[in-house]
Amino acid sequence: MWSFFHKLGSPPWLYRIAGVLLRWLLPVSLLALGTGLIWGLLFTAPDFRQGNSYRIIYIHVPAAVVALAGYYVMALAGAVSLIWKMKVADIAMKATAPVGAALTFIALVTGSIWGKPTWGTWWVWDARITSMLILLFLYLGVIALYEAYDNKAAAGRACAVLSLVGTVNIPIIYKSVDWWYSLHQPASIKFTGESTIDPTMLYPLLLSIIAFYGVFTCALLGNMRAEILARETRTGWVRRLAGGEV
Amino acid sequence: MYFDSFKAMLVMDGHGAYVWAAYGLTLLVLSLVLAAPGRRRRRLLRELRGELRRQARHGTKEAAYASGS
Amino acid sequence: MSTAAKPLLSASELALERGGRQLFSGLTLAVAPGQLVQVEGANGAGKTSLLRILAGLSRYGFEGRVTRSAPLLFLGHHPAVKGLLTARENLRWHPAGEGSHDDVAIDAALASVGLYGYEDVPAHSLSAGQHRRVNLARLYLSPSPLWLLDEPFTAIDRDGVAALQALFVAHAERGGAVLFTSHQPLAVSYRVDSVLLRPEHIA
Amino acid sequence: MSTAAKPLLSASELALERGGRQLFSGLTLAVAPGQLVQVEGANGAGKTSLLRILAGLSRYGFEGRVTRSAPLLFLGHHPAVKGLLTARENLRWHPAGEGSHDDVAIDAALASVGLYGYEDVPAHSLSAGQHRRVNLARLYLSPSPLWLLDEPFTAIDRDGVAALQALFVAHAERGGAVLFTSHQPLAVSYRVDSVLLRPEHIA
Amino acid sequence: MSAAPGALAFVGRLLRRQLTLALRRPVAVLNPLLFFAMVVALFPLGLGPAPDRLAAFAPGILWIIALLANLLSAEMLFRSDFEDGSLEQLLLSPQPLYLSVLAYVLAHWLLTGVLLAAIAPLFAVMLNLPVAALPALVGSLLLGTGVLSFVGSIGASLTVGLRRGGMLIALLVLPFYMPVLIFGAGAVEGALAGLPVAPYLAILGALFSFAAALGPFAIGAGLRISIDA
Amino acid sequence: MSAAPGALAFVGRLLRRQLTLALRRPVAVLNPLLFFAMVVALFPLGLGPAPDRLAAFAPGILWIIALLANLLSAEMLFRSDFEDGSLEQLLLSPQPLYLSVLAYVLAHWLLTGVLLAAIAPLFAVMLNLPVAALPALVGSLLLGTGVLSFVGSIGASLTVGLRRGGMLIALLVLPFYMPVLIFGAGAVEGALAGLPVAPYLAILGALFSFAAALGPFAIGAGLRISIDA
Ligand code: HEM
Ligand SMILES: Nc1ncnc2c1ncn2[C@@H]1O[C@H](COP(=O)(O)OP(=O)(O)OP(=O)(O)O)[C@@H](O)[C@H]1O
Ligand SMILES: Nc1ncnc2c1ncn2[C@@H]1O[C@H](COP(=O)(O)OP(=O)(O)OP(=O)(O)O)[C@@H](O)[C@H]1O
Ligand SMILES: [Mg+2]
Ligand SMILES: [Mg+2]
Repeated sequence: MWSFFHKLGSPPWLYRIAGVLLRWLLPVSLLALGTGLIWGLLFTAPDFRQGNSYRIIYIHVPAAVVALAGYYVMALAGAVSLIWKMKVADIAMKATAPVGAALTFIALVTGSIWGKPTWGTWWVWDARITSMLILLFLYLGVIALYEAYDNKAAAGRACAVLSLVGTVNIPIIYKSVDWWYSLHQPASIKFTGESTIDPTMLYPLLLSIIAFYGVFTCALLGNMRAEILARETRTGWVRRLAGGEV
Repeated sequence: MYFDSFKAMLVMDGHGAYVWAAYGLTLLVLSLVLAAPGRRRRRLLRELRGELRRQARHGTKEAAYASGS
Repeated sequence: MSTAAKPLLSASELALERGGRQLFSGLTLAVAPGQLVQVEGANGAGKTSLLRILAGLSRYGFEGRVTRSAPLLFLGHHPAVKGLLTARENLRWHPAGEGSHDDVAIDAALASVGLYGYEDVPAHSLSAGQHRRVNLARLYLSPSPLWLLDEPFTAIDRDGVAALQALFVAHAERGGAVLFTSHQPLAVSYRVDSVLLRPEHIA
Repeated sequence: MSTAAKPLLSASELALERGGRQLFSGLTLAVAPGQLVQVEGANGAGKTSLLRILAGLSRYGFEGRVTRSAPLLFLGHHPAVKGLLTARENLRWHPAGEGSHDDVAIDAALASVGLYGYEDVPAHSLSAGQHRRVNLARLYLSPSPLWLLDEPFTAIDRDGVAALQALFVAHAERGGAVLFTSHQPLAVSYRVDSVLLRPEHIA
Repeated sequence: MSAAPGALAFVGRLLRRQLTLALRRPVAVLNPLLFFAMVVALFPLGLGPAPDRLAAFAPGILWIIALLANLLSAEMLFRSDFEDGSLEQLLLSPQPLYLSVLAYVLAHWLLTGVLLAAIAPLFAVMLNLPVAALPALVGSLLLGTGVLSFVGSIGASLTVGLRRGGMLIALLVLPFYMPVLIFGAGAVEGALAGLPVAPYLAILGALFSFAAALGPFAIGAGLRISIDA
Repeated sequence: MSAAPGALAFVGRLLRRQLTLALRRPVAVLNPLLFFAMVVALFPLGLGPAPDRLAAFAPGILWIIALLANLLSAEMLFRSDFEDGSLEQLLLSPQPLYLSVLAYVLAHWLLTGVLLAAIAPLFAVMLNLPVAALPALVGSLLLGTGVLSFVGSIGASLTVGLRRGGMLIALLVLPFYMPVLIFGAGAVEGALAGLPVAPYLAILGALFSFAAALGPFAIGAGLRISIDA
């Protein structure tokens, strides 16, 4: 057990093991993604109220779900790196932010595209949509803060502080946005509620949620590998790697 | 296959533009996200290799520094 | 001499790399009461970086261990003097929060650095040298035995430099210690140890 | 000697009062090609104020007349070096807009001030002395015959100071002139005229 | 050396210092107020002057201005101290950093939040806000700007060491400003609608205590990181 | 020495310098945009999310944000150059000051106004502004922010030498910003109401030419005064 933690602190080991993991996970995720999307896109019946536009659900919901989960991964990594000063956690936090931001962006854009045929408008200030926008800002904040620091060790710690403060605040933000919504506007759009999903729609949806988790993990691992290299340029093993690899 | 024809699949009762745009954009962003780390990694290694080569030639720390390491 | 009393500050096996260049490595030093230590080296040799590590301002990115066993006074490149405050207020409300905050003591310290009559002048209308002298007045107020000074003679005129050097000696003689950087040699009849940072010596 | 050639700069009957104190009055000077003039005086004597008047940066609040008959290069207390730009970019895009903006010339100038290999380093990660050296590199690029330099040796190491002083002499010998302030005497075998600003002499 | 009485005296001195620095240029203190006044003057120009419309939007507008004024002044909180070396000295001080940081935040709150809360009724009346809603406005501004000052200071401490971080702080802290805005504007709107205001103020008060208890640790950590960057 | 070709090359170099300084930190360029985005997000939170209400206020809101973003960045325009001595060097330069100043203003306009105009349609749609009003929005922002950049630079040049002049600039320039705001927001509201937009744009264009012709003189004079203060 202890030696596992010790190994986690060793960049070359992490670099190698992430590479091995990637080699397996990437094809599997891509396969799942392809199956889920084609299934949903071409082999399911249209929703009786929304028609064919509902097919966006197979990208919209997975992206939203994984984007939200991603923030917790990032904040957890930040907390670990700040409290136990673990290098891996720092690297993982740095690697999560762009992936999470991209998924949030996808959720926003697909939701927005979906809104046009369904509600007749690209954007509404609904509680959940607004909190998704805030999530995007939180991700962008971490990325921008990291990029703004020259000293990457300091950058990692600064981002860790930020995401730790973020974890404390996230529940407050979501609660308040929810409250704001119910204060100002009676529920005009409900995602959850009555729309109990038909199993024929549910299976491809579940598959593509799993696929999105897989893609998220792959991008995370890839980013971590690149980040390890960037931080360890001066060390012997990276130099040997550069010399050896063609 | 739900759709009868290729055309029907593209049009999707008038919602095709929305659906295909959403899927296209998603796939684009996902492929960028997946490709970015590999590109960055290869660039880093290439730069490092160049530096190592220069260093081997000049054999001085100064040269390594001047090369923008 | 440096091993006689318990050192106020010691550092062992310090190594630092910046911007891809090894500035120093295997650097071990100890500063004991009564010592004057001058850190020397060309521009960019790493003097400031070393002082910030010793003071505890840089806490990451270097190797080695630093042990501080006495309160210290650090004066860096930036004088920490607020232009909007007068000379006296600058010392009275100084953010370092050590030393005396009594106006009589402050005025005496200002007089000692040649700012008699300038106590109530806002620092932004002082000349470059006077501005730095406000900062140096802290040397007369602080109770810290160990001083870490980064180029304390910058912008100070000849008489001022002589007075400062005399102050260093007096401080060392009463059991304090001074570690400072400077490009000019001290003109005092007291032993000055020297730490030389040289690129060749590292490579 | 100073009256032989047409002066590059002359000032007559300058008088300045700041913060209720008369810094100088009746000050008359002329700087001719081939001259090195050192302005001396204690901290707060008015050296910087004088240089800013001579350069034309202070245009009000003093008495007397200044005649500038040649383009001049002024380096003040602040180095006008942008931390975000590299050493080379700082010179290439310098807001003074005179001198050469050719990269080969710039790199040569940087090498002359000991910054070979630092051309592409952002100035904020240079040491204090290296930062000032970027500014001093302009002396190798500027075509202006008259240099007004406010404490050019600040933060520069011993070798650097020697090189600068040699540059001053070379500039004077090829018909330029340098008016500079410094608290340390020049160590050159060339005649250095001196303007002494002394409080007693004014009161 | 870090004995409690000495530490409290030190906090007092730091507070004096910060307030003096601000007051030495009256312009600096008046700034947030001017900003407030100008924007209040701009809104009718941009939105059209219909009085009932203005009244409906007054709570939101006043709160958004308070928030922007707070954000802009938070950005400056540690900057000059960082640039002239005062911040290094503060971090090297033998005094407890938690308390020193508290002095900075307190000064900031007094000079922006409290001042804005004091002056807000005037502008509220100019925007046709009914007098009945004024107590809720002042109360929510007082508590809410306190939270904003703590959150803004965290952002400032993380960005002060960055050359040209610019308004990066805006991106970092605005998500955290949002709950305050929602509850603050909500309190005033509630008062307008005749609802009880106490629950809103209680939430703001809870946020404030929370921020005051934990904020200084984050600010201290941020400053230590910034000084080392 | 101040021959035309040399002077133009110099202006080009100054422009490169300003743009590089801004681009070196991508964050710095994104700042006005982020600011825009954040404030656009704040408004519904403060004012309530009803789409029709938001649409009615969108022109005013967008214009006020553009104005604030402009104001805040104008404040910084000469500050760092003043503090590190670059401004002295610019004023001692043998090059014509009119042109150098133009390079500064142009860089500022490109990095705030033009960028904002380019991104504004996105935010406009988020505030439910009808697509038909977008050309008027972009056109009026492009011209109007040009005027704002000139006016803001005049304010910046006059206040840069003041220690802690802070937001004094806001007080100085906001009165001049108002006509721009009125015509700018007017153009968009006109487009919303189906009125012709050209007269508004013509007025903004006239203001712009006027500002471009005379502004640099005022800015140059302001800088000379500031450097001597
Ligand atoms: C920009 C606009 C939108 C954003 C930011 C957005 C965001 C979200 C988020 C955050 C979730 C939650 C995922 C979870 O439960 O963890 C979600 C789920 C969902 N969204 Fe959207 N959405 C948007 C527009 C739309 C539109 C226009 C529709 C369809 C009319 C829609 C339909 C759904 C559905 C059906 C779900 C899953 C049901 C559920 O479990 O809540 N969304 N969306
Ligand atoms: N803005 C100002 N307002 C009022 N007095 C000023 C101002 N600037 C400078 N002074 C005063 O003018 C005097 C001369 O200042 P100056 O900077 O010219 O001195 P200096 O000879 O360059 O000194 P140093 O060697 O310290 O650089 C000082 O006593 C200073 O207090
Ligand atoms: N933030 C930084 N990032 C990268 N390199 C840096 C940074 N700060 C300093 N350096 C480099 O570290 C080296 C040492 O800098 P330092 O300031 O310690 O020198 P110094 O001996 O104090 O020089 P000086 O006599 O000029 O003050 C310099 O070569 C500089 O380029
Ligand atoms: Mg140094
Ligand atoms: Mg001077």
